[in-house]
Amino acid sequence: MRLFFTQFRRDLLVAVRSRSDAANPLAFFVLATVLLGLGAGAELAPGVIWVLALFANVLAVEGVFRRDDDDGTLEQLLIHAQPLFPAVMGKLAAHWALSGLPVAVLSPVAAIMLTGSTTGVGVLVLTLCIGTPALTLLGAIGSALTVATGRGGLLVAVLVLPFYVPVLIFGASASTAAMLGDPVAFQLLALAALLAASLTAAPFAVGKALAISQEY
Amino acid sequence: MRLFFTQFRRDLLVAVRSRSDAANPLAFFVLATVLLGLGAGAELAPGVIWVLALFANVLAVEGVFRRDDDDGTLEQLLIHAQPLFPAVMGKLAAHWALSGLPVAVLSPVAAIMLTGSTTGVGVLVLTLCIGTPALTLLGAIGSALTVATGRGGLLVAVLVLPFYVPVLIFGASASTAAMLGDPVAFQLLALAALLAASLTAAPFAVGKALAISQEY
Amino acid sequence: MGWIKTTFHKTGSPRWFFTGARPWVVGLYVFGALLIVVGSTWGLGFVPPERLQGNSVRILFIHAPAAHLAEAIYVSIAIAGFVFLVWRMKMADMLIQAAAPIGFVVTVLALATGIIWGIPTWGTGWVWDARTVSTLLLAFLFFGLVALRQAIGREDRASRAVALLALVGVINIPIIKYSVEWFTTLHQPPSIVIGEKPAIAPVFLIPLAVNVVGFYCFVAGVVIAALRARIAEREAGTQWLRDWMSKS
Amino acid sequence: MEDDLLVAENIRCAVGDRVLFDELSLSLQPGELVEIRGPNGSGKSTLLRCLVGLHEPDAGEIHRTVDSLYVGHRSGICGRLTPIENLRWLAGIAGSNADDVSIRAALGHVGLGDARHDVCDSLSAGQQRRLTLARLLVSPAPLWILDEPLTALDDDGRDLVGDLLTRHRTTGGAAVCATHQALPTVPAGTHALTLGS
Amino acid sequence: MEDDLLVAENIRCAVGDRVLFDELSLSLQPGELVEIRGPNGSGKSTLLRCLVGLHEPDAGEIHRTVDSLYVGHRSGICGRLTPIENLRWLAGIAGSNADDVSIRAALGHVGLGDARHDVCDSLSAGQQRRLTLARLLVSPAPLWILDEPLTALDDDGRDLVGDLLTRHRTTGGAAVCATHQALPTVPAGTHALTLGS
Ligand code: HEM
Ligand SMILES: Nc1ncnc2c1ncn2[C@@H]1O[C@H](COP(=O)(O)OP(=O)(O)OP(=O)(O)O)[C@@H](O)[C@H]1O
Ligand SMILES: Nc1ncnc2c1ncn2[C@@H]1O[C@H](COP(=O)(O)OP(=O)(O)OP(=O)(O)O)[C@@H](O)[C@H]1O
Ligand SMILES: [Mg+2]
Ligand SMILES: [Mg+2]
Repeated sequence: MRLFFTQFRRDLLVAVRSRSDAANPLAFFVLATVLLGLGAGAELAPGVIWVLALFANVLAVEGVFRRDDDDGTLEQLLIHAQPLFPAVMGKLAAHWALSGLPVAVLSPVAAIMLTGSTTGVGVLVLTLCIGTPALTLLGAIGSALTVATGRGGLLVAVLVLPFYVPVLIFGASASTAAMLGDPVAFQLLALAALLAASLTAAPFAVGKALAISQEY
Repeated sequence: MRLFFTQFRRDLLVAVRSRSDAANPLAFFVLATVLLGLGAGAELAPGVIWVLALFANVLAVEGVFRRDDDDGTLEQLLIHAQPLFPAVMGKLAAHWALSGLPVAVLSPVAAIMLTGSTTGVGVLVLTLCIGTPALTLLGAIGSALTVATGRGGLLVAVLVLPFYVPVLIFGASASTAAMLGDPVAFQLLALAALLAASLTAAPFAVGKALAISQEY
Repeated sequence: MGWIKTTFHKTGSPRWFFTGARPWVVGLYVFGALLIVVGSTWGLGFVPPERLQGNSVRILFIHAPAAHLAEAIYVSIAIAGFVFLVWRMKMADMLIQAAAPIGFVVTVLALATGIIWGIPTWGTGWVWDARTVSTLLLAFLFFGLVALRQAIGREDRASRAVALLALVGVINIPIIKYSVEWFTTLHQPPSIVIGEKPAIAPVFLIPLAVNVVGFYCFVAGVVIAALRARIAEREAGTQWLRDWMSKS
Repeated sequence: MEDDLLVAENIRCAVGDRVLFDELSLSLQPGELVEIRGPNGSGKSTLLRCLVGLHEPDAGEIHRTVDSLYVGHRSGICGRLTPIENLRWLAGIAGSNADDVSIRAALGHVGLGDARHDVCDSLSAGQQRRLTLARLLVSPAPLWILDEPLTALDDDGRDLVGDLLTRHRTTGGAAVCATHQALPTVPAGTHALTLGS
Repeated sequence: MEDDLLVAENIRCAVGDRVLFDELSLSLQPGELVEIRGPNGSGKSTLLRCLVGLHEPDAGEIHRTVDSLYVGHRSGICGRLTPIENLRWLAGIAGSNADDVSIRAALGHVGLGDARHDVCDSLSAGQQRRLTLARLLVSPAPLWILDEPLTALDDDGRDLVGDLLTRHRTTGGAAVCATHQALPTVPAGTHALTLGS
């Protein structure tokens, strides 16, 4: 737990220091909403909001280890953090708190702007709260795998797309169903199961990928 | 011209060396099409494709100067390239050739996937060919302004959003109009005017911003 | 012409401004607050409910002044950006720094009141039309100015980058304005046309005008106060500031 | 031996076809210092990264019995944070219980007392290197692995490194150090290992 | 004087409240070398960045009459490209007409003949620094501004820098050099300038 909190606190601090960075996933979400609203105009399905939240998440997560690798703090983390697992979790938790969480909180506004309706907004927020941490965890695997390439960027998005799809499907279909007044229990359960699975598997995959990234 | 081509060739080479990076804007475009198709399901307006092209472009352009700043090659460029203007243009041309152009070329496929129709696809490609270089130029201003922050990322997107919107509006409305069989000459003219304006103004703003970025 | 030069130089001097502007802050606060109280009490308490919109119309008295003011603030910032880039006048930079967050807040206020108003009248909080979109973009322009400065950190470098952005942003304003307006005419017109000036009855217009002037004065006071705070921060440790502190 | 802090047995690293070193064995006892020397590109950094566990040798084995601190070519400093915050984080993940007082003392010791609240991005090259030295003070570990610790340091900084090493070794620590410049003080128990010649 | 390659008059730089240097004047004639010394954080790099035009001094003026080459703390090397490609690009933007033969010769001269087709990311720290030296050979300029050119170099590399400087000066060039280590050869016409003491 000490490792978790040390890392969590540090990453929040770094984000706060670069204040606008912290607001960025959220800003992207707002921006994407605006652009889609402008470009597409007509009323859109609530699933689109899920897609936007997913973009905001993956675009933020792709760089989660990059700066640390560049300045060598990742090296230090790998050497010192024993076990690595809680430190990675701390890092990802801080990351989610600044990307997934605010997007989930603000999603009602986007929903109203794009779909022009407030029905099912509660379910939308709920699915985002369950789904985005899973996305962060899965995205972190891709991010860690591409650290060594010194790039990442959209490559991460491409790598982890297959992992995102299930999350997206259940999240989007729950939101759509809720808007139509259909039951959503099954999708929510599926999302929760996906979250549980990624919580158990992802940190280890990330740790392994990070260790590999330092070799040449 | 020598400066232009030296820089153009170098940047293409760097992109080819990092192969997946070069394919990335395109990959993002495809991926976003897939995700939107999955998440939103129903048939979407052609404006959505313009929005996706815009995202692919801005996400690529945000880092166009960052690596050069990190490794100090930007420093060298500022010292040696006299005048700076053609070198900046060479850089942006290489960048567009790998982000805007392939997306424009591939957009018919996305249009068919998302809208289920082929009407007006020619106009869509044409608007993208005129509009995406303008986006690259405008995005480069934001990118240059944020070089000094060592971050960029979504901050760039937020900074230049107001600049993108006019391009998006004319591009999307032309594509929509073409799909409905309406005349599009006015929008195309407006797009061309925006491109001309950004071609004249952007390189100087970029040069100025880059010079500022090296001070502290 | 001499006096123009003198005024320019004086306004350009943080010291002159800092010491000279204090009475203005108080005056603008008091005068602005007074007008806002009068206008709002009038508007909220004594204006009859509107025929179509009922009591929800009362939000107009905050919404319209805020929207007007936001635009005015951006124009002043852009001018300051130009002045800073050309003459390197520190005061212009400090003005941008002081006014940008205030502009952002005012724009958000206009947006928020618009959304709140839209829910009962339009049946939705948001429509995609020229006014709403250009207001939203204005908010982004303000946000960008604040975010960029924060992101750069180092003062001199940030100042010039932000001034450049403010200047490039102003070229953009007419482009936004036109394109966004064409955009609505290219699409079908919005289902409800926002009330335009002639359509407003005098009962609404007078308290509205009072409130607009009140907002302008009050926010001018806020901006000047913020500017003085910046000056105090930047000039901390200079002899004149210490003298002034000990005097007052 | 029993009290070996680190043992490397017959390790081998190659890049492509080129073998950097092979059959290299090394052991470190308290108080020892191994100086790794060799021309540019001979594999010094690679060896150190093997010793600290960041890189896996192509053959051979490495046994580490104690914690180690590593200062590499990359600084391991987050440029957005201040020196204090950087050290606090490091102490946290390394599980040392350095409090703010000892962190401040360490910063004073390496000459960053005045700069302790500046963000590290605004420190000069040498000041950043000095911060990497402060790491050696806040989370004590018996084994130091230093890659060109004298880089960017002024004369005073060079003496500082000498002092640190001497003190470390007299208190039972050991160090491996890759360097091109002669280290300031070379007491008994210093071995040199030359690569690629 | 007429043939000054660079004149700096009364320049001043400050970070926040701290003045790094003030009323600093400097002029360089062909054959001269100015060595800038001073403790870490005293403003050496800042001064060099002013001289080459990357940083604007807070006061004073700098007149540059000739082209200059700058080697800073950051390498100016793109890690994705090979040494040859990097030099080719530099020659292109600097407007020198170095062809591939002279680029190859320059690489051989700095000891990177074998590594000329590796991407620079896979070069060791010292090999990367050697590549920055090769820049000095491919795009000749009368004025060199070098920030700690000895960093990460082995003994052979240090001699190389000495040779390069001597040759440059005898052919009418001049250099400003910030360094913590003594430069290998110090012929006549070398001035030292010490900051922040
Ligand atoms: C988020 C939604 C809204 C935004 C962004 C917005 C924006 C604006 C702006 C920018 C102005 C100033 C126009 C100018 O300078 O001439 C304005 C004025 C005004 N708005 Fe809104 N508005 C919104 C919603 C509404 C709604 C829902 C109504 C009422 C149905 C409304 C009624 C008015 C009126 C009556 C004025 C004053 C007209 C004038 O002074 O010219 N607005 N609004
Ligand atoms: N990017 C920057 N932003 C803000 N301040 C900086 C920056 N770079 C350097 N400084 C400040 O300027 C001062 C001088 O830095 P400079 O890099 O010129 O020192 P230096 O003499 O080259 O030191 P070193 O020997 O460590 O390389 C430092 O104290 C540092 O605090
Ligand atoms: N990231 C990498 N990828 C591939 N090869 C590498 C990498 N880093 C180093 N090498 C190769 O390994 C060899 C040894 O590099 P190393 O960094 O260990 O040398 P070094 O002895 O530390 O040199 P220096 O004195 O220049 O620091 C080099 O020749 C280089 O080509
Ligand atoms: Mg090395
Ligand atoms: Mg320096």
